[in-house]
Amino acid sequence: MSFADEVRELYQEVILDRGRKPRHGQRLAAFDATAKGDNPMCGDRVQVWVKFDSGDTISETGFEARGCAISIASADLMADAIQGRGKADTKALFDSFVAMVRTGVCPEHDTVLEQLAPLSGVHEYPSRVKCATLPWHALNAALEGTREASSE
Amino acid sequence: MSFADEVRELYQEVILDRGRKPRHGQRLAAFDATAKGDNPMCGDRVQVWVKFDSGDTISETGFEARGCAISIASADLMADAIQGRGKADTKALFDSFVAMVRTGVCPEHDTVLEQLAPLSGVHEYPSRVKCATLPWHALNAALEGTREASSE
Amino acid sequence: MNVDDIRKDFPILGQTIRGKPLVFLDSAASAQKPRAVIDAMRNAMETQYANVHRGLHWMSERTTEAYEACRDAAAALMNAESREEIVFTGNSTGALNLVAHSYGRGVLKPGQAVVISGMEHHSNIVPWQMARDAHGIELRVAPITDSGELDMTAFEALLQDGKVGLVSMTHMSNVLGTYTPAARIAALAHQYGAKVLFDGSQAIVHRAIDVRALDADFYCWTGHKLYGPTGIGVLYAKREMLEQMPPFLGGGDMISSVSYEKSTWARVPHKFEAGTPAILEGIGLKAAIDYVQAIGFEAMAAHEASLTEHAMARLSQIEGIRIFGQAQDRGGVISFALDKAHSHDVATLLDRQGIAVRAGHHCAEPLMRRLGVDSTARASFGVYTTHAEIDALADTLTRVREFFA
Amino acid sequence: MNVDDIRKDFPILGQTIRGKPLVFLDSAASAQKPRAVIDAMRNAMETQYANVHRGLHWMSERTTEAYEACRDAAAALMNAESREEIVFTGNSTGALNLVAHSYGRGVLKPGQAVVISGMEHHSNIVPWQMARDAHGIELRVAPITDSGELDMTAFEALLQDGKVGLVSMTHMSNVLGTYTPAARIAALAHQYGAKVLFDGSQAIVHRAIDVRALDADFYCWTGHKLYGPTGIGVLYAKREMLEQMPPFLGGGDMISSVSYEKSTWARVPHKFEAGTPAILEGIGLKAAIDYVQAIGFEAMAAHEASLTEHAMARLSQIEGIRIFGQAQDRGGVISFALDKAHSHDVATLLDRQGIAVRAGHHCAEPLMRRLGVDSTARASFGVYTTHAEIDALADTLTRVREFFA
Ligand SMILES: Cc1ncc(COP(=O)(O)O)c(C=O)c1O
Ligand SMILES: Cc1ncc(COP(=O)(O)O)c(C=O)c1O
Repeated sequence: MSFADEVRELYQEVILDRGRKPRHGQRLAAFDATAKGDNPMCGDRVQVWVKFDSGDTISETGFEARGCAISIASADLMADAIQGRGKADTKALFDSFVAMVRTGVCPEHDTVLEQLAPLSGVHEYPSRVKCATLPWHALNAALEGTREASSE
Repeated sequence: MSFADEVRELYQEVILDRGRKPRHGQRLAAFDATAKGDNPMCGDRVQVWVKFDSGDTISETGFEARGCAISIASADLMADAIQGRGKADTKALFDSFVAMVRTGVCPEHDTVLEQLAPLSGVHEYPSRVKCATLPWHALNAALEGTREASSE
Repeated sequence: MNVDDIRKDFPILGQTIRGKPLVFLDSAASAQKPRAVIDAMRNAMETQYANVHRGLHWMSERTTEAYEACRDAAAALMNAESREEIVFTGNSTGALNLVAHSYGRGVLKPGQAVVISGMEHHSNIVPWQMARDAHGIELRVAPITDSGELDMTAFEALLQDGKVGLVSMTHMSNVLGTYTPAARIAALAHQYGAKVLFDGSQAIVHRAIDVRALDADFYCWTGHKLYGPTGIGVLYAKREMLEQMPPFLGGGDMISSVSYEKSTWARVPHKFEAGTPAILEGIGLKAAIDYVQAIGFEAMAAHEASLTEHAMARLSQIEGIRIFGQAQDRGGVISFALDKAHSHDVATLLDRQGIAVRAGHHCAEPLMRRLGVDSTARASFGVYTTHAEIDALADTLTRVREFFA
Repeated sequence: MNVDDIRKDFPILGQTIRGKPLVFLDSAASAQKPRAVIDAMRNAMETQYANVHRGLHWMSERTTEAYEACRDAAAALMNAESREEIVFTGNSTGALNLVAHSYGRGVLKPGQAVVISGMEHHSNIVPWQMARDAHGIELRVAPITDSGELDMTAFEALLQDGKVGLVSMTHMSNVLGTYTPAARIAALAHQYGAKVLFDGSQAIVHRAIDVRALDADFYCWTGHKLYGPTGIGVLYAKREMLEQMPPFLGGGDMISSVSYEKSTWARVPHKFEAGTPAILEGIGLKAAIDYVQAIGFEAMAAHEASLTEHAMARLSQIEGIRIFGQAQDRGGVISFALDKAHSHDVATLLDRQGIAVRAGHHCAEPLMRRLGVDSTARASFGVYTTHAEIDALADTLTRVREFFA
């Protein structure tokens, strides 16, 4: 394998791209919930803001992050993936996402997880799994009404 | 080697005998110097009393000891060996004795050390060396005017 | 459980001492190590080693996994509710000092009392004395009976004024072999509002420990007695205990953030683990735990009981012997003295025959005073100890006694 | 000194990572172990092991000798006046906490100050914060210059009011590679009546340390960075320091006598060593000390200097790289960042190529703040590091930079 191929195992184009120019990388002017996530072991920090539609359907997500390409790309892909989802649905997705990045296995025919599948390469790098899950922990904290999460 | 022979390597008759019935095993009614010795690691304790002739020649030594056969026999043989010796001479003997019990080597033609040579077997049992030297440490403390010694 | 097979796992048992085959009866001081432990440590150093927790690279991640697997194994061994309830220390002494500082001085208030028993190891006495002198807590000693058991009536009486914040007690005496009735002790302590710590340094070697069944608030032990390496000890504590305790040692790995003004602490259990941990030792201890789990505590307890019974029968027949401790519930640690010989002389003569026993105060001077002696000789058994070794001890003791008679 | 020969002493260096030969550039976190260390520990467990200090039997006496030989070796390594000035701890963090408790809280008076530098490891910050908060001592921070050196003028200014009881300072920064001018620091500290401690965790790995030439009152380091096992650290302290300090941890082995009312302490250094020590680790560390002594510090220092020079030359050519610290006197630890890539991503991509570097705050958050970053990547060198490995790092970093550009 060439250097480039080896790099792409983990850093697929979408991750580089989203890591560099996230689409949702700003705080929301109006929001219903927010929480911070903190990984003290490596210094990554993220804050997530969520706005709901009528009911508990997520209409918009924004974030501010300080960290590596993986955590920023993960936050950005997350914002796409949870758009239009209810709370329960989002939490289930959180669980599936964590399972995927830990095992590297993306369930077949799961179109939502497939959007997030570029991140599944981190399972080869256990300490980077926390980078990928940090924004999700923050999101989860926001949905549960707690203000801080840690993926220590 | 038989059990008895193996035992006798260290516990020669004189050690058993002196350990059981020491000849100097009592405090002196009149004395010029005394000190205690303490081996906190094994709980052995000894107190030595010394009386000088005119000048600094040791005329009599007594001791009270709580401990093993080795330490009591050593105290008793010490009392014999230092009888009639000056301070400097006694200290030199202390040094030679310590060297002997550490190495197991008794210098040839040294008639005084030869009396103490039955104790030289302890060099095979490093932690028992302290049992043999404890009364000497106490003696040394008495001669130096300190009240306590430890062979920790 | 076949002792002959087990002995093959311990390379050292083939050694000779002064020309005699080694008869190692000093396992209560520190146990020998099975090949599995030796190999695990060697293998880590040869193939997979780096510092843990912070490395992003392969070696560090694999080493972290291998080391942290020891926490899972220790939690399972003691039936802890979660791995976060396991704190690694340097030994039992380190665990007891951690609790004495962090709970004793950090949570207990001056005027509150700590109860220990009359048969504690110095490591469960001195830290409390230091806490008493520095922090003004009271130290109470629950006496033992002449048979060497905890005096339960007197113990309960010490609890009655409600001032006791913590009972810190051995689960098995390293001198008398007595097992203390831990579940009853915990129940009584809790009834009077006290928390309870068990020093399981000896107990965990022979019996399955279930901290939840005992309802222990703290339980500690030391790796080297459980066939593991030196340099690592284990403190179990209920999570609610750990959460309320301030950290003890400060440094790397136990923080969440550091600034000169103020630092914040990592989550439990890491809050209590400062600096580079005993990585290789954790890997070795994991192998030791796996090793004893594979043998099984039922088999080990039965083996201990059988050895102890045999030893009590054989030793009590020796003329002029005094055996210390006659508890109902006692294990494979037997202290004794001969009437005509000092215990150091006894130990030396046994050593000349290749038989390793301990002699001295066994880090339990107050207990020695209670027994009215300065020192005892002590034989103690491990999973590899045989009945024939006990016979060798008894036969040699008989000859030693004759020699000194 | 022939690096190829040295590499043969370290079995782990033959490993491959993700299909690539291991390039281990994380020795400052923890060094790899030579066969001599692995064998010494294995050999002890296989042929000669028992608990130390109290056994009267052969195994215990031989193990005690082997373990205590480490104290002699450590004393000789540092040119201490006597072996009694060497206290064993669990790691550097344990040594620093010992001093912070026993000297910081036990000898220093509230109102006295401790000076640290702006480039300390958390282990030399947090214990002093805890002493400050518990005991009312003041914590002062001597700033560093933009080149990453101790600002000597500012340092002296902090001493001038005569309130400083102790200067506790790194001898080599684990982030910047800076060596501090220890002899000058000690002379200044002493001039103003303060004692001085050096955290030599990094320094002793590369240079001959002479505590008497430095006139250090305390000097500490950690076994696992000097090619020895985890679980053991070393604190040197002048005897007069140890004599005046109260004990820190209580328990077995550190006492002279124990009664419930009062205990008395063993002589130094044992007063500071509670519980069963890190026996196997002492035996391993002795082998590590012998190993580096046999290579010789002159050769090791020259090797470090040559590697560092090469690395600075190669790395500084990489586009968009920032290297932290440009001290005159600097050693084989180089922290850097790429402008377009986060250091975690850099570390992961290096790891994919088998190159192990560290990324993060390196247990030095206040220093990170001073440098204006959250984290850096860090390459660090050991006695087995080659110039070719540095080339591999530089080449790969260039490609990583291109990839992220
Ligand atoms: C300068 C410095 N001080 C202290 C330490 C702490 O050493 P340990 O984690 O072994 O206690 C380290 C290494 O982690 C270090 O580099
Ligand atoms: C009952 C008991 N408690 C505590 C200890 C102390 O263990 P360590 O020396 O490993 O800290 C021991 C053994 O020495 C022991 O037998």
